[in-house]
Amino acid sequence: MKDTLGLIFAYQNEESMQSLTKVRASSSVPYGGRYRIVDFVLSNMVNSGITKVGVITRNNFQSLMDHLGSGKEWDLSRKNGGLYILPPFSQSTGYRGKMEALKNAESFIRKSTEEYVVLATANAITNQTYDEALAYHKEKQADITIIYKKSQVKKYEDGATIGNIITLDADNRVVDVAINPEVGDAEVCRSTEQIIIRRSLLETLIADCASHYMYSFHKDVLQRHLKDLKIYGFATDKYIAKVDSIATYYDASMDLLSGETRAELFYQPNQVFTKIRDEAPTLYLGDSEVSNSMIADGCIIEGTVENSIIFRGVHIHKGAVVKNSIIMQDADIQANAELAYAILDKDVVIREGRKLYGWERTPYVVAKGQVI
Amino acid sequence: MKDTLGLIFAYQNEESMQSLTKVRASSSVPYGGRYRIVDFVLSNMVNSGITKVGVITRNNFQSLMDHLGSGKEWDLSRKNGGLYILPPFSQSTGYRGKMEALKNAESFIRKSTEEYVVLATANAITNQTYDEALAYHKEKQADITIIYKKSQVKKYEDGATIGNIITLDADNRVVDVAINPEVGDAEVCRSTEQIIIRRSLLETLIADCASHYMYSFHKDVLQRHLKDLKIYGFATDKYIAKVDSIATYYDASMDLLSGETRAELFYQPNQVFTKIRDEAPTLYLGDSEVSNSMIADGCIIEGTVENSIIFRGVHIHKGAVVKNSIIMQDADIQANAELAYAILDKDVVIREGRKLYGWERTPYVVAKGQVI
Amino acid sequence: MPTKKRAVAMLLAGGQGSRLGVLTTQVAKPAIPFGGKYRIIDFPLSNCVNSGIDTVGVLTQYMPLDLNGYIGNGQPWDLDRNDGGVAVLPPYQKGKAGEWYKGTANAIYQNIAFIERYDPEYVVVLSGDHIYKMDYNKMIEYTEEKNAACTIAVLNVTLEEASRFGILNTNDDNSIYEFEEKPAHPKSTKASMGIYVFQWKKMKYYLEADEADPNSSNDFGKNIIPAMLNAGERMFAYEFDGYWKDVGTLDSLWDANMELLSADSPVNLNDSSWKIYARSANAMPQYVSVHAKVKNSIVAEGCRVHGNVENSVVFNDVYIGRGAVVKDSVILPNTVIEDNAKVEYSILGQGVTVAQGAVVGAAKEVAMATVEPGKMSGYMAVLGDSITIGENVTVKAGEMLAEDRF
Amino acid sequence: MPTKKRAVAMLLAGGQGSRLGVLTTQVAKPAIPFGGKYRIIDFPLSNCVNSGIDTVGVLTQYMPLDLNGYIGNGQPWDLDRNDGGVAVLPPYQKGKAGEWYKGTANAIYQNIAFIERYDPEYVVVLSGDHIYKMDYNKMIEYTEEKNAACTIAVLNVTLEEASRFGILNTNDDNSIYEFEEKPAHPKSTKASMGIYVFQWKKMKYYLEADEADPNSSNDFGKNIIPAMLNAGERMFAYEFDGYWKDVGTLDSLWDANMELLSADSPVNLNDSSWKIYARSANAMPQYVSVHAKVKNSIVAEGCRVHGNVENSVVFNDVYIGRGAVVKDSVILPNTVIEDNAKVEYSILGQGVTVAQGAVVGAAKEVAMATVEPGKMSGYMAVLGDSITIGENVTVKAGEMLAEDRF
Repeated sequence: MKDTLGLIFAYQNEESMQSLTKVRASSSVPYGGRYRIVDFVLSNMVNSGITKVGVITRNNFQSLMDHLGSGKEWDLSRKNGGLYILPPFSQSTGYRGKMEALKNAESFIRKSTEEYVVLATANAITNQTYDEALAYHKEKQADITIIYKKSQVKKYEDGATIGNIITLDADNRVVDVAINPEVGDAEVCRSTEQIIIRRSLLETLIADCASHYMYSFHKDVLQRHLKDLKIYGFATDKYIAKVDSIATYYDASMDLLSGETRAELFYQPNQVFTKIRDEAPTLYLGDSEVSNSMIADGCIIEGTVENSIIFRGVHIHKGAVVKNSIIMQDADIQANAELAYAILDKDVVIREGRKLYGWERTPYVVAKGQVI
Repeated sequence: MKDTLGLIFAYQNEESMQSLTKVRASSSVPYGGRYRIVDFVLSNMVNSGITKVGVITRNNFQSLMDHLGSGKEWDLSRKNGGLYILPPFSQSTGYRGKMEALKNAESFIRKSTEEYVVLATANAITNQTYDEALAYHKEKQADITIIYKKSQVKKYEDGATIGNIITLDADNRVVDVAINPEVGDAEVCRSTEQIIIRRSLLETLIADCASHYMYSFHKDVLQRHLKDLKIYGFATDKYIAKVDSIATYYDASMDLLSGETRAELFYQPNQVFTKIRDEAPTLYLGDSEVSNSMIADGCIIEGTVENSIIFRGVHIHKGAVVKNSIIMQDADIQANAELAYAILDKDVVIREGRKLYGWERTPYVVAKGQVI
Repeated sequence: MPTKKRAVAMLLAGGQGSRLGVLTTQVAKPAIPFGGKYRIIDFPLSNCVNSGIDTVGVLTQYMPLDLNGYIGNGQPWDLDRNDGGVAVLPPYQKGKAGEWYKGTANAIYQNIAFIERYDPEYVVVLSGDHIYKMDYNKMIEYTEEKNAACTIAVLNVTLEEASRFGILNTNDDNSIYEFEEKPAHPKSTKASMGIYVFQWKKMKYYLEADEADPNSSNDFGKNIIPAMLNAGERMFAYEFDGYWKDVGTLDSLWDANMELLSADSPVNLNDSSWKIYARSANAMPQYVSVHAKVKNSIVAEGCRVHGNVENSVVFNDVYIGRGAVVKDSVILPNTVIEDNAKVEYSILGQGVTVAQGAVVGAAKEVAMATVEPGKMSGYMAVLGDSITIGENVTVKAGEMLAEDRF
Repeated sequence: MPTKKRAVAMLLAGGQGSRLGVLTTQVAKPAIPFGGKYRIIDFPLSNCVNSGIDTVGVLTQYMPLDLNGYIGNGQPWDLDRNDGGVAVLPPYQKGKAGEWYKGTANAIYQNIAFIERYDPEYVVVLSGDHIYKMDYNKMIEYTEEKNAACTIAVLNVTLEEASRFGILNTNDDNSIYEFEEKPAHPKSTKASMGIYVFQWKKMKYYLEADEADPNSSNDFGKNIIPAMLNAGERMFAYEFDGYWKDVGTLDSLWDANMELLSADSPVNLNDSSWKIYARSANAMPQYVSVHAKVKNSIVAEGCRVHGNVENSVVFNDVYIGRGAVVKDSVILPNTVIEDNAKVEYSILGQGVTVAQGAVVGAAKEVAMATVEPGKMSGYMAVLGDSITIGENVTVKAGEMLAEDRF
């Protein structure tokens, strides 16, 4: 897929993840012990053989820039192509839709020479490549191909959206696009927000939307052009979790404790790449008791950990008990503290004997750097 | 100077350089055949042994980011320290002064461990290091040291500012700071906008200004604290040109045709680093006539060039005549075209036989990509 | 153009480490994995960076492919500098003939051109065989302060141990008046650690003189140091009192790994003020299942633990099946220990497979009571890289295998 | 973990290039500067990258310090890849003994482990001795299409020239039935360019067989290719009709440089569709003063030209003083030609100084009329790296100097 350009929308859902997105863009929220959410889509592009990727940012992207650096970890530190962070051109009020965001990236897109573009939002936890979808796109001589997954939708009440539901004809051509509809318990075809399009067509659509004051990809492009563009759906059956709220984030994290999810995401020939941090391997001491948990490097575990995700550099002292929780980087859980259904952002300290219990659908979120 | 942090204000004078700053921040305006303006201050910091540099940006900094990349060319691609681009945290309306810009970089500064900070604006063309000024700062036990140059000020009428003029007592302590005063022909002590300060003091001043709705470094810090802070001046006699308008840009460019200026800027043990571009060496063919000009790699010269600065990849065809001009990257000056006192931005084409004559104080500026 | 450097480090990484048996058939000793994610060479390399030395030549000649790939451009140690950084220096041909590195001194001699690029005041000579943390800059400052032609780092050993080391006999001011290689009757307990700081001008002179002597074995300890002492050069011992471990045997390699298993380990790998850098594998966090028990152990990223791990060091991407037991052992990367297999008091190479129900080694007490002494692997069982032990097969304590067993 | 690659390139860069005289006393031939900013090795390296080959082993053994530093981490050629990229492969020791590369085939044989990391379908064998642009991927596709065990790139030469080359005699379908090294009576004009594409499985088999033969000189042309032909392997000639220049002599090096001096040069260095990459010096743009005249020449960055330059290739950071003349010459980097000095029909090494009023070489016509033929430097004057020619001193046409002259 040398002839394909990747574009990642790395700025969405900035308001729905509580304190986690106060200090960073949603795409750089830590996930899975050592990753950032953007790592998955970015690795998918790289594993598809894409060597030029633009990351469209809006605001609050210092942490994202620090994480991505020169792109070296994704082998995107290149003379030809490589990784491009695309900040907003001027300090406007943000993007009202993807087409407006793409307008901001217009000169980057025009300067590219690739024939195809993969558009993807950063907030999908999945390990897949785009080779088959692109082959399908070519075979169907499609103008636009939407990668979708047929599934029942779990309902959340905290800002998570169902997203875009497509309806297909027998030939898999898209005949309807519904934006955040009420769907009940039915199985629906949900867009994974991974889209393949010819670069020249994308350029035309960007210019067209800009000159008509339109900005939404789904409303102003897909819905308007259902008839005159050949829009196809390509089905995927890979694991995919959309992270756009605390509840979806918590669920997508706990999914990692299932062997099947881990197998789909990690025990694959295609790796998920992320920024390297220098950490010693994890040290288990004393009466450590660990069960059904993921633990990153650099931890010291002296207490009990159950059904939890422990990031790099966490110290769980003697007698401390951590259950059903997500503990981000460098937390210090002091002796006999207890945590259940908690999400601790980076650098949190839980003092000796303190107890925090949240609940599954509403985990207790502790902001970065807090001392409790 | 391992114990010093560098901070560069890379966002100034965005309105005073006509079309040159329409497509890029002033700090990334091309200069001297292969450099960007920011290269000088950044190289000065690196040559002083500073290994951690923050570049404070405001808007329109895509070109700056592309230029700086991972910082590898400045040996600032490092695990510890290195180069940090600091975009505005949110899409506000910009910085009203340096203290507001520093407020935006506050967490970066707080996370640093260096004892001292060198603050510098990007728009100074100079090759100097800060070692001596820092030694002086320590010797005087100064709170703030301003590097200044005693000189007569050339007047421009196109938006160039005289800048900050300091008055010193016999001990070189600063007793007055005047912002853009009328100075006539007198020799004055002009701040070079290169400042040394203790990091802890800077943090205090940032917090203080923020909580009092103050934002100007010269007005709200220097002028207000002349008595209670020990503010010293450190004299430099190095070549320094401030680039903040078309006229100052043109003059600073033409200065390069003087052997003395070239010696001060380039024939030094301390190099000016910049991004590498792959170009063949320059090829002179046919009746090429070149005189008193700087010519970068990748050019093909078949015509006449006099008193000019020619950037990389420029093709000057047979019979074309370029005099007293600045021709940026990849221009195509076709046969028998004539240019005098012109500034051509990147990728300009001057068609066969066309003639453009500007005048010294008001050079003819051609915007990026134009075909004339 | 390289600029002048105060100090350049030359790291002798050519050793085969033949006493490490099957572990060094494919790699040089400095590339041996250690401590769950490191290689031995990470220690001197990290010491260099932490000491402010940013120019390091690594002298290799034995099986360098793996080591070269590991060092790469030096980025993991922040040694990918535009000016300086790390350079791998193999032997080469000059004029018509080529020469292997004949001895430690000859290896440096052949790379004088490399050193001279940086016009250094001091050259630090290191080996890639030891686990320790040391600030070489302090030793350089000591050399400068003493205006010494050479300083040698020394460790105080017991009088009994002294006969196994090169011993420096010193005056009260720590100046050296004599060097004795493994003396039967040691006069001092100051053992050379094989770490030297030389004034480069002096060093170059003695390297060239040594090279001109056809009878020399071109070795620092045997030739250069005695020659300098004979000539009356100012030479000083630099005392070091931290942790220092030669991991030249399988027993000492095992010991050094086990010494990491405590909160106050002498080699604190979590010390952010003196980080030991390593090239990290890209592996997901380890997963510890409901069936697992992990006690007093180091476990690295990418591991999947379904069984019991006790008192062991487990490297990245190791799989330990349900009901399996790993005790008192060192397990190198990518090894698979299947369900109900048992590994005790052993060192397992990379990519080993221990199939279901197989037993490798024996409990430490049992092994020490039953195995005859004097084997290369001591009382342990040691398995070479990539070998497979079949289902229910036994590898006894004291055995060292280089081939599959079914 | 490296992933499978379709093709790995192995670049033989060990040659001394002794016919290049004083230019190769410090560097291997592939590191010789060319064309104002390049080294010879930039051509095969850039060809690899432009052909989509991202894994290249560079086999060195002669004076590799400069070449290793030049290649570095491969970044200038975009070969600093996480998976693959460029690796410098010196000879090494295995077990107790080490072996220099005995011949071209043995050099590859000793690095079988490197190749096998990438499990390639094809191995492309290249040398670092030629200036040319070639899409190796097309040759690989040709190999695949023909299902050949090996294809050899060939150039059509004249029948007279053919006696100086390895000649491939082919059938109508380009399959090779015979290989003749420098035949007195050539049957074909298809000259081997020393560029091979092998199916890796076949290649490995013949490398191992060749290594087992104690009488073999372990060379591709002399041993491997004949052995494969004898065994009846499918072998094809791949015809190449572009520019290809062996720069193995001082005369051919000069010629190749001069062939760049035209708008329609056969080696178009400004062609953005097939860039030749190089490690660039950090130099300011060249300055051409009011006193200078520059005609029909290549001049690189960092130069300061106050004199006359005509029909010459001038590398970076050269100073040419007022009244000085440089004509029909190749001037390597960092050389200084002082006021009123004269350099004609010469090649000057790096960092040379030609003092005021000195004269190096003679006008080409004069030199060819007066100098006796058969010298290594032909009719030129050739100065080695870093030498100084004193004020008003003369170096005659045909002379080759390795030392200062005052």
